[in-house]
Amino acid sequence: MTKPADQLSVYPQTLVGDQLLRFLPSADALRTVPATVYAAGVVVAFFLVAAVAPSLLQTHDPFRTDLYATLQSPSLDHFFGTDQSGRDLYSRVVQGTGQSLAIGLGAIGLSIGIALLVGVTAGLAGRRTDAALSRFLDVLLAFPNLFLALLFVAVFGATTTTLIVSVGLGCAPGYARLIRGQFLVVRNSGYVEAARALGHPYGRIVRQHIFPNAMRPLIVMITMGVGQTIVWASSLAFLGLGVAPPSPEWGALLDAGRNYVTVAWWLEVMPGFAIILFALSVTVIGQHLQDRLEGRVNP
Amino acid sequence: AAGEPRQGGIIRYGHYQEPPCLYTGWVQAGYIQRQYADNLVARDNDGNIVPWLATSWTVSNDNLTYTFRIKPDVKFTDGTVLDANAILYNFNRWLSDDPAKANRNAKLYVAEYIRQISAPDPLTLKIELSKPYQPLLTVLATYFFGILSPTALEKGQEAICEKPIGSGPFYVDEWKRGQYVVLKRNPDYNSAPATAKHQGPAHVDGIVWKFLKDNTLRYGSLQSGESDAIYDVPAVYWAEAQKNYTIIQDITGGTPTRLQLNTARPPFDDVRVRQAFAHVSDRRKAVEVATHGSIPYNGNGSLSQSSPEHVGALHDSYPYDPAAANRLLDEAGWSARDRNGVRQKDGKPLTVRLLYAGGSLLSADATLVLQILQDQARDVGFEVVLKPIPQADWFAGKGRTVDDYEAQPAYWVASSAEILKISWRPDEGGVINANNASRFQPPELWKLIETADRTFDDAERLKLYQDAQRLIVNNAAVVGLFPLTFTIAAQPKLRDVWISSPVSEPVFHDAWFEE
Amino acid sequence: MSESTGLVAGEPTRAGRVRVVLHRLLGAIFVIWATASITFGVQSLLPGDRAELMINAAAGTFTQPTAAELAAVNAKYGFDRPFWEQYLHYIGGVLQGDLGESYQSHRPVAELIAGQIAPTLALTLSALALAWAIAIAVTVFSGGRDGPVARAFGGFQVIKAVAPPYWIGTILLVVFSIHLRWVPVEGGGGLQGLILPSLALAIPLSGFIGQIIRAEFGRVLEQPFVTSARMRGMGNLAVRLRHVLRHAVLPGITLSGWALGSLFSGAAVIETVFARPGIGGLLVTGTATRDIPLVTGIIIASAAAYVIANLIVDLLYPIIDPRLKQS
Amino acid sequence: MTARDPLLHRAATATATPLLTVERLRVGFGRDPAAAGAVVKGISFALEPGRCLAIVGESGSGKSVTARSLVGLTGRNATVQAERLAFSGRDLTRYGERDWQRLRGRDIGFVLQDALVSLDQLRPVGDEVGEGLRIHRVIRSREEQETRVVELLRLVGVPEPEVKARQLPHELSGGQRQRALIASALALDPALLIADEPTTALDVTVQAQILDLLEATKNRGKALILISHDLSVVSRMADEVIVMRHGEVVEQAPVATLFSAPRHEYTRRLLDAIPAAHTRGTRLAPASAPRLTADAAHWRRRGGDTPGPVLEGRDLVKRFRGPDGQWRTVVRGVNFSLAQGETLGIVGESGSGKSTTARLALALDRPDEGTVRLLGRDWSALDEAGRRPLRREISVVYQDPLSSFDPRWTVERIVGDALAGGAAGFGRDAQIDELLELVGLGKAHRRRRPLELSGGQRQRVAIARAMAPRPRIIVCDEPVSALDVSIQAQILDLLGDLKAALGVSYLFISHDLGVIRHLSDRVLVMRNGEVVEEGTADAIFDAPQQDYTRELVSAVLHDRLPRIKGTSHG
Ligand SMILES: Nc1ncnc2c1ncn2[C@@H]1O[C@H](COP(=O)(O)OP(=O)(O)OP(=O)(O)O)[C@@H](O)[C@H]1O
Ligand SMILES: Nc1ncnc2c1ncn2[C@@H]1O[C@H](COP(=O)(O)OP(=O)(O)OP(=O)(O)O)[C@@H](O)[C@H]1O
Ligand SMILES: [Mg+2]
Ligand SMILES: [Mg+2]
Repeated sequence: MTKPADQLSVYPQTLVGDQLLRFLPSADALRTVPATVYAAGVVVAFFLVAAVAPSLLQTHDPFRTDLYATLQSPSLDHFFGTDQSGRDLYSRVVQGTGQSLAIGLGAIGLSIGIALLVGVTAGLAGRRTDAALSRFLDVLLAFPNLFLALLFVAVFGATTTTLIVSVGLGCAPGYARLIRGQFLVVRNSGYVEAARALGHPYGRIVRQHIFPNAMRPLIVMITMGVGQTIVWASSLAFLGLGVAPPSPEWGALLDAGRNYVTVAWWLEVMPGFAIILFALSVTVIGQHLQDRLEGRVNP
Repeated sequence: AAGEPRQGGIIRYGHYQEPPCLYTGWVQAGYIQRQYADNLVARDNDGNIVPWLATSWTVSNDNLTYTFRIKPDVKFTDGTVLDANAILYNFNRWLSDDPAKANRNAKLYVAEYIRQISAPDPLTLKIELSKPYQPLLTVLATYFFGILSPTALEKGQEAICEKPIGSGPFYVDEWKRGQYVVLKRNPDYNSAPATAKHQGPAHVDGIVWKFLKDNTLRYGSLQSGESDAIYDVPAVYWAEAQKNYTIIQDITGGTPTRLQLNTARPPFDDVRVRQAFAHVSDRRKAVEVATHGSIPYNGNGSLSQSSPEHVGALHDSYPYDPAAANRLLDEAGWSARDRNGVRQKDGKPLTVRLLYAGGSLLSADATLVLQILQDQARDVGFEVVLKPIPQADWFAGKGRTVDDYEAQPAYWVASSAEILKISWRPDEGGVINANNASRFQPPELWKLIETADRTFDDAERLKLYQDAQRLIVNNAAVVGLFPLTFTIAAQPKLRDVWISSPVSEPVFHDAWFEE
Repeated sequence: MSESTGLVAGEPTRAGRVRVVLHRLLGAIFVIWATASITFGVQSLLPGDRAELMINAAAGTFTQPTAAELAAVNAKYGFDRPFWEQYLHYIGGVLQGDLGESYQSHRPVAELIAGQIAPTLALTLSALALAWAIAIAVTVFSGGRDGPVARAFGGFQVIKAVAPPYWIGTILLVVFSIHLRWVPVEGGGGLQGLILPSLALAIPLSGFIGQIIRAEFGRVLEQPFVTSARMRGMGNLAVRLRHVLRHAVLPGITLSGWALGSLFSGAAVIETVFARPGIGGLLVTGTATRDIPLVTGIIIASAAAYVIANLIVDLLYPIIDPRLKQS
Repeated sequence: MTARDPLLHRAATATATPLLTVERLRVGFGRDPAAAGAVVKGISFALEPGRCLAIVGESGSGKSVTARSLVGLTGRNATVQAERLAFSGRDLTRYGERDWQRLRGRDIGFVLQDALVSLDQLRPVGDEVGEGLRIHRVIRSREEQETRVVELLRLVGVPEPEVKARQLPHELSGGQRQRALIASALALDPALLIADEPTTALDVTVQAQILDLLEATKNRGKALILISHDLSVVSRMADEVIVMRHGEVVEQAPVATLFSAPRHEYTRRLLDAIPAAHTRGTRLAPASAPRLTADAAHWRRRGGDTPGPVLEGRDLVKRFRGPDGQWRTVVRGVNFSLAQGETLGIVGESGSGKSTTARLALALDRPDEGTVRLLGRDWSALDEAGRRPLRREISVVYQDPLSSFDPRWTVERIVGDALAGGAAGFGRDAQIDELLELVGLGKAHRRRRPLELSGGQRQRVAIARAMAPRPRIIVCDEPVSALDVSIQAQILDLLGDLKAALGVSYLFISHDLGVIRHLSDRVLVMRNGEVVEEGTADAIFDAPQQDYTRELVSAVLHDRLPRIKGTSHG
């Protein structure tokens, strides 16, 4: 549906033309990386460390309660303050990173995986397969996510895996639909026709043209989806379906702090801040990679 | 300053949960039921049974026959006459085998004792028992023995769910599902219990019984003046609410929220390990921190402190004492520790799976107490795993077989020691008593309880009940946390709302608005 | 080649159109049937004794009912019959427009749903509309721009998108109802009461839709036809609204059909926060008590809503992109 | 104005109040301020009402950028500097966005070079044409707009304007779109019209009509800036010509002087490169231009000769449904056949169905009736999978190359993607280099994306791509319309070389009859979806049988730079 622009949008070149270099930026290319992207990289790195080796970053035992130091506001000793039972919130946020990222990334990975499989097949296959798959998607989509989550938790209990699967399954059909829609649009574009006129096998056209172009809005969805699924998981916690306490999974922290908004803002703000910071960083990086892939980077 | 009660006004009351049906055994429906229905007898806060629909009664010498005189000229709000036959109709319905009619709670308490019920004349009701049961009258005072109009009951479950009809101070006028129930004043009300502050119709014109599940919203609605009274002040607002509003709190009888330790399985089959577990945590402080002081500590896990039979000294049976816990565990052979400090015996870790119903059955404050306990237990080498179970599964019986857990927190509302029978009845003839999650059933315990239930000498009965409590607590079959409380915060201008025994139902019959 | 975008023009004859409509209808029926069947099946086959659950849930107890009690309930609701028989009985009822009776509240499910669906629809639809309004406003203002303000807006979109609705709801409630008293705390069914809940739902969704539109927006802005429109003297805002937006909204529209479904879920949360009546709360309690007819009925209703929503989306497609008419 | 002497002319501009004055205009792109002036390096000119200034010059020399700078739409990241930029007494250097908006459309009309993608794809053409009217509030109602739009479309010679106004851009032929764009620029009768390559997609008759229209506008006292590669158009319209190269003005002169006595060497080269009847079979480009080394292994012909036609269309019919629900037959019973090594030119009115026929020939669309045979196979009846192996034998240069490129791809990837596999002994990179060099693009362009190329450069990439698989047939739809004559010469030579060396056949669509005559063996004349005449090139041009053909041909003969030929070949 989009027509490429004309010379109006000719920008000074970056040195990222080469296939490989686009993924492994050269020193020159790195110089063109904006400071925000570096900052985002640092944030993501921090969270990755927190996920893999939380103890490296913790200042306290995240599960250690202190009944005489509850609900303390942020200080040098407790960066993020303490919670209702005197646990160090900062250490808890760090501790919860692994589980939260597992939920966020796992659910997104799962749903994108399914969505790709179904969406791509539906978007490419013949009318009949498309119709069948579309119906299948419709059926999945017609279930409110919540119901899927309720069911899964009912059957398998509230574990990280359950959350990943239920949230992932819940989101998959939406992504699939989007992919399919994009496929239909891109499939009709002039360059796909041109590639067809060159006699390329369909698979190759899909790989080279349809897929990358159709995936464009998806990058946004994926990067944002990571944050959103964590939040979804917290909504489940809100409904009493979250992972078991005392897990400091971010969503559970958010939910636990909710009743205290008026008296202990940090309980709500700090985990929220973690989610936002992570989602924002991932988005910044994702956007930058995308721009880079499309040669839209300005030095 | 309490002046003469004023007439008029509508009470906007913000309650918590909405029942699926206004007439079920569930306590959430019971709170409403207290407004529209009357019971045969009432129980005052000291545990005495006083008249209600029954103006007087006699008990035969063998304690097997109860004869009630029914108040004359009482009518249900649909005009049906409330007489002994109507009450008999209710009894028959409760005890019937038809699941659509039966009252499960009623059956649980009294079915085994009832031999026959009859109405020799319209104002006399006779209950004959097969064996003596002292708590009978107390039980009859609970909400699920509220009397409904037979005419309305005849219409079937659907109608009675939506618009139950009793003889109470209010009648159900409208139920907007998901929002509120409108209760209107019964102008002909003449059957208030002896516990009431006044006889005759209610002072106010009605109640809007709203369902405000979210804490912030519910308290906010009181703050903004959109509610005249609300249920349960969120713990965080406890201090503030006490300053600004009238707080009415009642500690509910029955059992407190307590941990039932599974005595049928290692490690808690060893009394020393159970006792160690009881010593392991500063429960008193934990309760205080989690509830911001809005709920007292109830260390005696067998009975709520509001039950007259309760033994207060048992609260301090197991003070916070990690050293004692360590010693007991060492004695019990759990002396080895793994890398994480978890004790071990024969290669098995000292793991306690704490199983509980997630969602609404256990409050957030309670789960916080559990987390504190979990953390403190870690120090002496217990690995406590919290395992919430979805409510539906809980009701469906999932996860409650003996091998599924080491401990289960739960509570049961009742008025007093009659609850002991429900909690500690041993398994009989293959029927498992699921309420006895401790699986603690020494014959002497049951004997104490059964004898007490049959003993009509107050002093003797009290002693038996207390012995039973000591036996339970000394064996650390349960570890007490805190009792269930029923709290109402009301605008200062709303006067004379009170909470009735036995299971803390709010009463708006006497309430009125100050100028 | 832009002479034609390669859409092979079929020949939409009258018979063809009838067939398309029929196809649609059959598809819709299939979706509703399948969702209903799955819901019914899964709930029926879930582990745990339904009779025990019913008895306990109704009385608020969790004891082991006696065999007699169980048998009575099983007989009454037909749980003792084979699954297929139960299923056929249920589906047969649905075909006759009978959704059955709720196990817990003993009222016809259709009636229960009818009583609760209006507030939920009002909430979700207003949230969707609001989300679009916010998304469009932010995108039109900041899309394709490079400055720090625009960047901040982009970040703002992400923040919005990952803010939990119940959290926003609580904040809105505390600020606007409890402190400022602008709107009543308990909205009830009125229009005033709709503002905060739908905002709480709309804000995250607007961030999501906004980001998706934005991705396309920047690209479209660079196209020659946009320059062409400017050459005619068109103002910046008009260019963005009239030309660019239309090219960018399609993925957002696709998303909206889906969003409606997730809004349904979000509604359950928001309904609790704001004490609103609605089908979400009904679903949560229904699932908690495994009220099979009620839950299945709700799923049927939401499937129907979804089917309609997607029909609307499908109708919107060619209006927004007329080139799609031919395919 | 009769002043033809440049000096005199300059004096005149000094006295008569010019409508537009440009002094030392410098334009550059990028954040780096030092880049300012890198693309347009300080050019100056002035223009009085009622005069036409033409800008000609090499592709990529900064013509379009200059023009866009005059209305404040140079593009993102552009730095524009000028010592003076004034329009009817107003100082444009001080203009803010609001002022520009009032100016654009009403005082200065603009026809963008990218005619084929300059209309919003999602809106009916009529809305686009009438948009200026609405923006500047000269019409009051929807009905008024509709009538004005239909009037405007009729004015620029769009057939069935009522229907076309309601169609989407992609449903219009290239020329029709271009005319719609012109109509939209003329809608408010601006005092200055800037037209960037306004006639590339128009056949001579329609082109003449448009030029008449522009001339009439000019005679009403409006000024005109015309950018064109078509020197015949320039010679007819312009009063004064600027020749640009590398962002600089290399020559500026009144039109007659320029064509009769070109002073700059580049101008002379331009004039030499114009193809015509007598150039057939000769080379147009100077000997220094890159040539096909046809004896290289990878250019050797594959497969044997094919007796009989390689591509053949029989009774082709294609219908489309209009917005009024009526079916219109745009190709009606077209027959053609193409032998090996033959070039079949297709000429005809804009909108006569040439591109549609080409699409049918390529089996990109299915004919409603009739068949297409390729190398003896029933091409149009095969399914896509069956066609795939044959696709390499036939390739295409689209009329609108921009849409046919994946916007993410670089030039080298686009060309490399089309290369035939297994080019023995000759690396892929080398092949790409060779192809690009053959079409006059340097290594510098390899890493560029389509959006970063000028119109002419894109067209050449499309040609390189069409050659890459070494097909036996190339369908060319206006392949050289965006090329200045010198580059065009090189391309035409290349096509000739391919044909001679490898026996490639061409289906060649062009409005430029000079190009057609230079290249074609036989010519089809189309009108209204039908082939009205067919014959050898010489027969068609020298002895046209049909009135329509005669009209076409005569339009060329009368118009085609009589003075120029005299000077450059005399
Ligand atoms: N938006 C832009 N950003 C950067 N460079 C640009 C931009 N627009 C044009 N250019 C550069 O300016 C030069 C002149 O471009 P312009 O479009 O004016 O060429 P032209 O003379 O019109 O060529 P053609 O005849 O091919 O249309 C080109 O080489 C191009 O690289
Ligand atoms: N997809 C379509 N839908 C409706 N009409 C169409 C479609 N494609 C082409 N047409 C119509 O068919 C006619 C022929 O179009 P075509 O593009 O073949 O003309 P052309 O000879 O290539 O003209 P030009 O020289 O201007 O490019 C035009 O009137 C056009 O409006
Ligand atoms: Mg140009
Ligand atoms: Mg064409």
